Amino acid sequence: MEAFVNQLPIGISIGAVLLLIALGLTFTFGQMGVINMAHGEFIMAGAYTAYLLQDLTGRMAVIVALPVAFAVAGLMGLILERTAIRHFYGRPLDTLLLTWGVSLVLQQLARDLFGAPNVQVQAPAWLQGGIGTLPYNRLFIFVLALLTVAGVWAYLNRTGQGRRMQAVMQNRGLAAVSGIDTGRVDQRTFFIGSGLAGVAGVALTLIGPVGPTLGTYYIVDAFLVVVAGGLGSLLGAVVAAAGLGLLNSYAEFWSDASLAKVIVFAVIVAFLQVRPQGLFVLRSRALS
Amino acid sequence: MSPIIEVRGLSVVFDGFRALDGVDLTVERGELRFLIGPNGAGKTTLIDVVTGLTRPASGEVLLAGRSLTGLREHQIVRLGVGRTFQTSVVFEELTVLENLDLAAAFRRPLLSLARRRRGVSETVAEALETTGLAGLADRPAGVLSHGQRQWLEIGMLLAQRPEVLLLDEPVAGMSRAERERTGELLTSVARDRTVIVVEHDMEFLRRYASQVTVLHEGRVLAEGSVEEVRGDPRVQEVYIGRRKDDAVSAGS
Amino acid sequence: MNAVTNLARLRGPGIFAVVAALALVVAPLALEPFRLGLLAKYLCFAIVALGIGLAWGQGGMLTLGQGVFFGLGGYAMGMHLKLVEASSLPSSGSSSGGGPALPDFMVWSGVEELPALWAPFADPVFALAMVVAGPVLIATVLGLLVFRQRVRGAYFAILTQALAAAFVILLVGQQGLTGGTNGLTNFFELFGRDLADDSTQRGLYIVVALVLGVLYLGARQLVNSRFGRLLVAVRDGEDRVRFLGYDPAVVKTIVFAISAGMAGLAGALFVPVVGIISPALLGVVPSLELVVAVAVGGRFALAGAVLGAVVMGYAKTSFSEQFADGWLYLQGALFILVMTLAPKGLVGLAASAREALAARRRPAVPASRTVKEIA
Amino acid sequence: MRNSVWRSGAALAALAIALAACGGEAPANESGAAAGGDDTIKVGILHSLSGTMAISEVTVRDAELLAIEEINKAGGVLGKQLVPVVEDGASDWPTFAEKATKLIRQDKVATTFGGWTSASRKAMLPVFERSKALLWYPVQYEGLESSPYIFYTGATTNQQIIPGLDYLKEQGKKKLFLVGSDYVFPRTANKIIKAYAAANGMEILGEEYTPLGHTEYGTLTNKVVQAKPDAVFNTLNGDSNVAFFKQLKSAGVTAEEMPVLSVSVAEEEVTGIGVDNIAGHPVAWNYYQTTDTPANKKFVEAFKARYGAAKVTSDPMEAGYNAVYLWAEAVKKAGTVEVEAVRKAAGGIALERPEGLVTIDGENQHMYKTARIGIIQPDGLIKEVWNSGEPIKPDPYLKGYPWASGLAAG
Repeated sequence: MEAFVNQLPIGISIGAVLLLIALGLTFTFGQMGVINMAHGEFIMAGAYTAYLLQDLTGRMAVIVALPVAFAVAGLMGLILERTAIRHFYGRPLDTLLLTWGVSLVLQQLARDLFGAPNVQVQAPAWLQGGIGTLPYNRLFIFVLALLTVAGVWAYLNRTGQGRRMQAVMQNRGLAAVSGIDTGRVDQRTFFIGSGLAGVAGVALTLIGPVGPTLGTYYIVDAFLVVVAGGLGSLLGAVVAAAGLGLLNSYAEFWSDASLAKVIVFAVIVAFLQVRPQGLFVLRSRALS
Repeated sequence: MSPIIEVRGLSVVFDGFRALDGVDLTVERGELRFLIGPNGAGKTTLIDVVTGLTRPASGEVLLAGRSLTGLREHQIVRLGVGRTFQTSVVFEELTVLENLDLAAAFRRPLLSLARRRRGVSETVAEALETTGLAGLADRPAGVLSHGQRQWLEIGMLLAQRPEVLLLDEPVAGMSRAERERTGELLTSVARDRTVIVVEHDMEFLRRYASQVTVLHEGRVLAEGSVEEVRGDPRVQEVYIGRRKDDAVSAGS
Repeated sequence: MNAVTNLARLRGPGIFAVVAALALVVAPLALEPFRLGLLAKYLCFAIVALGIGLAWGQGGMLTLGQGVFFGLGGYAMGMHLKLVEASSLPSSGSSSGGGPALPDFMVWSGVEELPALWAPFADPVFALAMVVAGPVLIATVLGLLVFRQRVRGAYFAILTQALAAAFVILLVGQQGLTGGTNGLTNFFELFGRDLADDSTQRGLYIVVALVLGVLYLGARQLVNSRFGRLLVAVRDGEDRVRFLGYDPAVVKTIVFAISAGMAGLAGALFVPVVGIISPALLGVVPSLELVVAVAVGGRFALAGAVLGAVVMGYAKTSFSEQFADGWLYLQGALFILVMTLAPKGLVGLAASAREALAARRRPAVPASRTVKEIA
Repeated sequence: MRNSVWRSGAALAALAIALAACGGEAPANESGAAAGGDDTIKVGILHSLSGTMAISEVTVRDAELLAIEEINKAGGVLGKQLVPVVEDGASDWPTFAEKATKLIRQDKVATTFGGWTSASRKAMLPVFERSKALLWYPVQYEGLESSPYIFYTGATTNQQIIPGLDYLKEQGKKKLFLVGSDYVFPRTANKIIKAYAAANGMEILGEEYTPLGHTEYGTLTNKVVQAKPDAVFNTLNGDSNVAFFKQLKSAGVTAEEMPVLSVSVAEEEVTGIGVDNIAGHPVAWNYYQTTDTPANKKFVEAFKARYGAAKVTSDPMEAGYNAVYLWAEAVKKAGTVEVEAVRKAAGGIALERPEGLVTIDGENQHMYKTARIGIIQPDGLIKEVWNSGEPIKPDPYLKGYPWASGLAAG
C-alpha cells in the first residue's frame, strides 16, 4: 500500500514529462497532420539552450531558458516549415521521412557544435530536495506542464489566433475561403508546436542527460501519447499522458523497466482496438 | 414477400445533434425512389446508415427482411447493396477499365485475384457500353472530366450488379443531355432492381421519380407521388422558408 | 557510350536478364570474396526493401517495423545454427547431465537446460518453416487487429515503430533465451558446410541473389494482377474500396504478411552471410534506414526498392570507410533532397531524365509536358 | 513508363556493381605493397566513430593513435613505421564484424585494436578466430571468455567487480542494491555479486535492470530508497547514468549514507552527469588520471598536449594506449609481426604502464592489473582511496574463487 502511494506522484510526474514532450506534437501532428520526427531534436535544442545560457545566468539558466528555448526551437520549427514541410501538406508519411532526415542532420550538428559527450546543466539550488518521494524538480516539471497546458488551452480557445488555428484544423478549405490566411496559421502552429518542444527540453535537463541523442530517447513515447490521446485533442493528450505515466510507473514497480515498456505498448495496441481514433476524436463526415 | 428495404425507427446522433430522428421508410422491389429535402435533412445520413458507413443510435435497417445492423460496409455490398457518393471517388491511378473490373470482381474468390486480368468480362463490357466510356477504357481515371467521373462511378455501381442501388446526387453538375441519359438509365435499371436516389433537381425528379420521400430535420415529412408531395403544404412551407419563388429547384 | 545506348534500347525482360546475368555470373567472378559478401548483405536488405516497396509503395502502409520480421527470421535461423553447432562440438556442451547441448551464450548466461522454445529449432525443416511462418503469423495477427480498426497512415507508422522498439527491449531483456544485446553470433557451419569457406560464401551469395530474383518476379506478378490493382485502390481510397465489396483490412493484412515473410526470409539469409543477428539490427533506426533506401530508389516501382537498398547499402559502406563523421549528414541531406526534389526516387529521376532527352530529340513534343513530368 | 523504370533500374544496378568492383580492387592492390611491408606495418583501429558508442570509443581511438605516434617517433617497430588504418564500427555490431573482415582481408593489417561493448567483441570474435588474426580489446568486461586470438587489456571481473565488493565489505556495507543496464555485462556482474554476497554474509536487497538509453529513474529510485541498502552497486551504462544520478540526487540520496559504486563511470562521464550529482560516490577501475606513476605523468601530459588541455584520461583510454605498446613489445620479442609468433612471444611480457606494472598472462591472454577504488572529487577527477596492493592475476572464469564455482561452468 505504501508502495502504491509512493508510486502515485512518480507516475504523475512521468505523465507530466510525457505531456510536456507531447504537447508540441498536438500542434504539429494533431493540428497539421505533420509527423515531425525532428521534434526530439527541437527538444534537444531547448536543452542546449539552457546549457548555453548557463554562462550568462549561472544557476538560474533553467528559468531564463524557458522563454528563450521556446523562441529558439520555435524558430527552428518555423524554418523547417517554410523551407520544406509546407510542400508536403496532405502527405503525412512523407513528412515523417523528411523530418527524420532533418533529425539526423541536427543530431550530427549538435555533435559537431557541442561535442559528443553529455554536457551538464546545473539545476537551481532551490530545486534540490523534495517532499517525501517527490523531488522539487519533479514538482517543478509538473507545475510547468500544468501552466503550459493552461496557456495552450487559453490560446486555442480565448484568442482569435487560436480560434483561427482550430478552424484551419477542422476544415482547411472552408477556413481558407472564409478569409483565413492558412499559410500564416500553419507557420504559427509550427512555431508554437516546436517552441513547446524547446520548453520540454529545458525541463528535461533537470532529470536527464543533455547530449546529441537526447531527442531519440523521447520521440517514440511522445507520439504514443498523441496517438492514444486522439489527434489534436488537448484533453486527450493530458489524459493519455497521465494514464501512460501511471501505467508506466506501476508496471515498472511490479515488474521491471524493460517489461514496463512492453506492457505499455501492448496496452496501447489493445486500447486502439476499443478506440481506434484515440480517446477524444473530432468527428468528420467526409469520406477519407 | 417482405419489402426490399425497410427502415424502422432509425435515429442517428452526431455529438448531440440528431441527424436522423425516428425515420421509417419502406421501399418495394423495382421502385425508383427519390429522397429529397433541404440541406441537413438527413438524406445522405440515411444512405450512410443503410450502407453501413454510419452506425445508428437506435432503429434498424432490413434488407429483404434481414437486419443489416452491425454489418460492415463490404458485407452489405456483398448482400447486394451498392452506392455512389456526392463527390465521385474513382481510383485515379487505375484505368477506367480497371476501375470497372475491380467493381465487377468482388464476388470472385480472393485467390483468383492473384492472376493477371485477361480480356474484358461481359459485365464490364456492358458497363463500358452503358456509360459511353469505351473509348477511354485504357486511360487512367485521373484524366477524366467531372461528368465522365460521375459516369464511371455509375458504371462501377452497375458492374457490381447490386439488388439495391443508392445514388447520392448523381446528376449534379451534368448537362441536360447527360441528365436525360442518366434518368433513362436509372429507369431501365429499376425494371429488375431497386433504385434510391438523393436528388435536388426538380425537373429530373418530376420526369423520373415514381415515389418521393421528403425528409426534414431528420424526420420523414411526407411521402407519395411527385404530385402528392408537391401539393403538400408542409413541404411547401419547408422549401418556401428557404427559397421564395420556386418550390423545389435545382442546386444543393 | 555505345554500350549505354544499347542498354537503353533493351526491353523489360531483357533488362532483367542482363541484371540477372551480372548478378549471378559476373559479380561472383569479378568481386573478391569480401566485396561479394558485402553485396550479398545488400541483396538481403534488398529483399526486405522489396517487401517495403509492396507494402508502402503499392499498398500505402508505411511500416517502420520491418526489423521485427527480419529479426524473427534471423533468430529462427540463428537458433538453428547455434543448436547444430552446440551438438557437433562436444567441448562447448554443458556439464549438467545428459540433456541436449547448450549454445555458448546460454552457458555463460547461466541457463542450465535448453529452453522449450529452442528445442524444435534443432530440426532444420522446422527452423526454415519458422523463418517465414513466424513473421507471417505475427504480421497477420497484428494486421487484422489494427487494419480492422482502420488504424492507418501515420497511426500505423507510429505503431509499427513502437512495435520495433518494444521488440528490441523484449529481445534484450531475455538474455538467456536470445543472447541479449550480443545477439547470436559465432556460427560455424550451415547444413554441413563451413561458413568461413569462400566457396560457401559464394554459394550463399548466389542463393541470396536467386531468392531475390524469384521474389521480385513474384512481386511483379502480384502487382500486375487484379489483386495488385485492388491494392493500389486500397492505397488511394481505402474507404471507397469497401463499397466495392472488398474488405481492405484483408487486402492490407495479406500484403503486410507477404512483406513480413520477405523480411523474415531476408533475415534468415543474412545470418549465414554476415554471421550475426542482434537486436541492434532490428530496432527503429535500421527499420527506418530501409524505408529511406526504398524512398531513395523509388518507392512506386519494385525495381526502385531493390535498387535503393543496394545503392544505400553500398553508399553506407563506402562513405563510412572514407569519412565516418560525415555519413549522418550525407544520409540526412540525401534524404531531405530526395523527399523534396525527387519524391519518386532515382527510378523516377531516371525516367524523367530520359523523357526530357527524348523530348529534346523530338522537339514536336511540347516542352511544358516534360516540365510537368519532372515536377 | 513501365519499361523505362525497368531500364533505368537495371542500368543503375549495373553501375552499382561496377562501382563495387572498382571499390574492391583499388585498396587491395595498395595493401599488397604495404602489408608484408618494406618500411611500414599496417595496424587496424576499429572503434565506433558514429552512433551512440562514439562518445566513449573516440577517446580510446585517440589514445591508441597517440601510442602509435609515440612509437613511430621512437623509431617504430622492427625499424618500420606503424600506419594506422582507422575504421568506424558505427555502434553497430555487424558493422564491427564487417569492418574487421575488411581490415584483415583487404588491408591485411598486422593486428587490430578495437571494440568497446561486449556485443561488438562477440561479433568480431569469430572473424578474428577464423582468420587467425589478432585483436586487442581495451575495455573491462564480464569475463567468461578467453579467445586465443584476442588480448584483453582491460580488467576482467576479478580485477574490478570483486575488488569493488572487497572494498564495500571493508567499509562495512552489508546490504546491497544492484542497478544495471539490461545487457550482458551487468547481468553477469550481478550474478558474480550475488554469489560473492552469499559467501560473505552480505544481503542483496534488490536487482533492477533498465533498457539501454533509459532515462526515467523515478520508479527505480523509489525502489532503492524504500529498500534502504547500505550501498548501491551500479552497472548502468552511458546516458542512463546521467539520469540515474540526477534523479537519485534529487530524491535526497547522499554519498555518505548510500554510496553508489559504479564500474562504468570514468573521468569523461563525470562532466555530463554533473559533478554536483556524483561527487563523493566511489568507482572501481584500474587506472585514474590521478594515478601516481611516472608513466602516467608522461601519458597525461602527452595526451593533453596532443588533444587539448581540457581533455581527461580514463581507464579504457589507458588500456587502449597500453595495448599498442604491449603488442609492439611482443613484436620486438618475436622479431616478426606474424600472428602465431607474436602470440607466443606475448606471454610474460611486463611493462611499467601508467596504471603500474602490467604483465601479459600467456595462459588466457588477459593482463595482470592492479585494482583501484576511487572517489569522485568536486573537481571532476577521481582520487584513489584503496588499491589491491599488487597486480591481480587475471581469472576470467573465476576458477580461483570457490564461491564462484557454480557460475562459470554453467
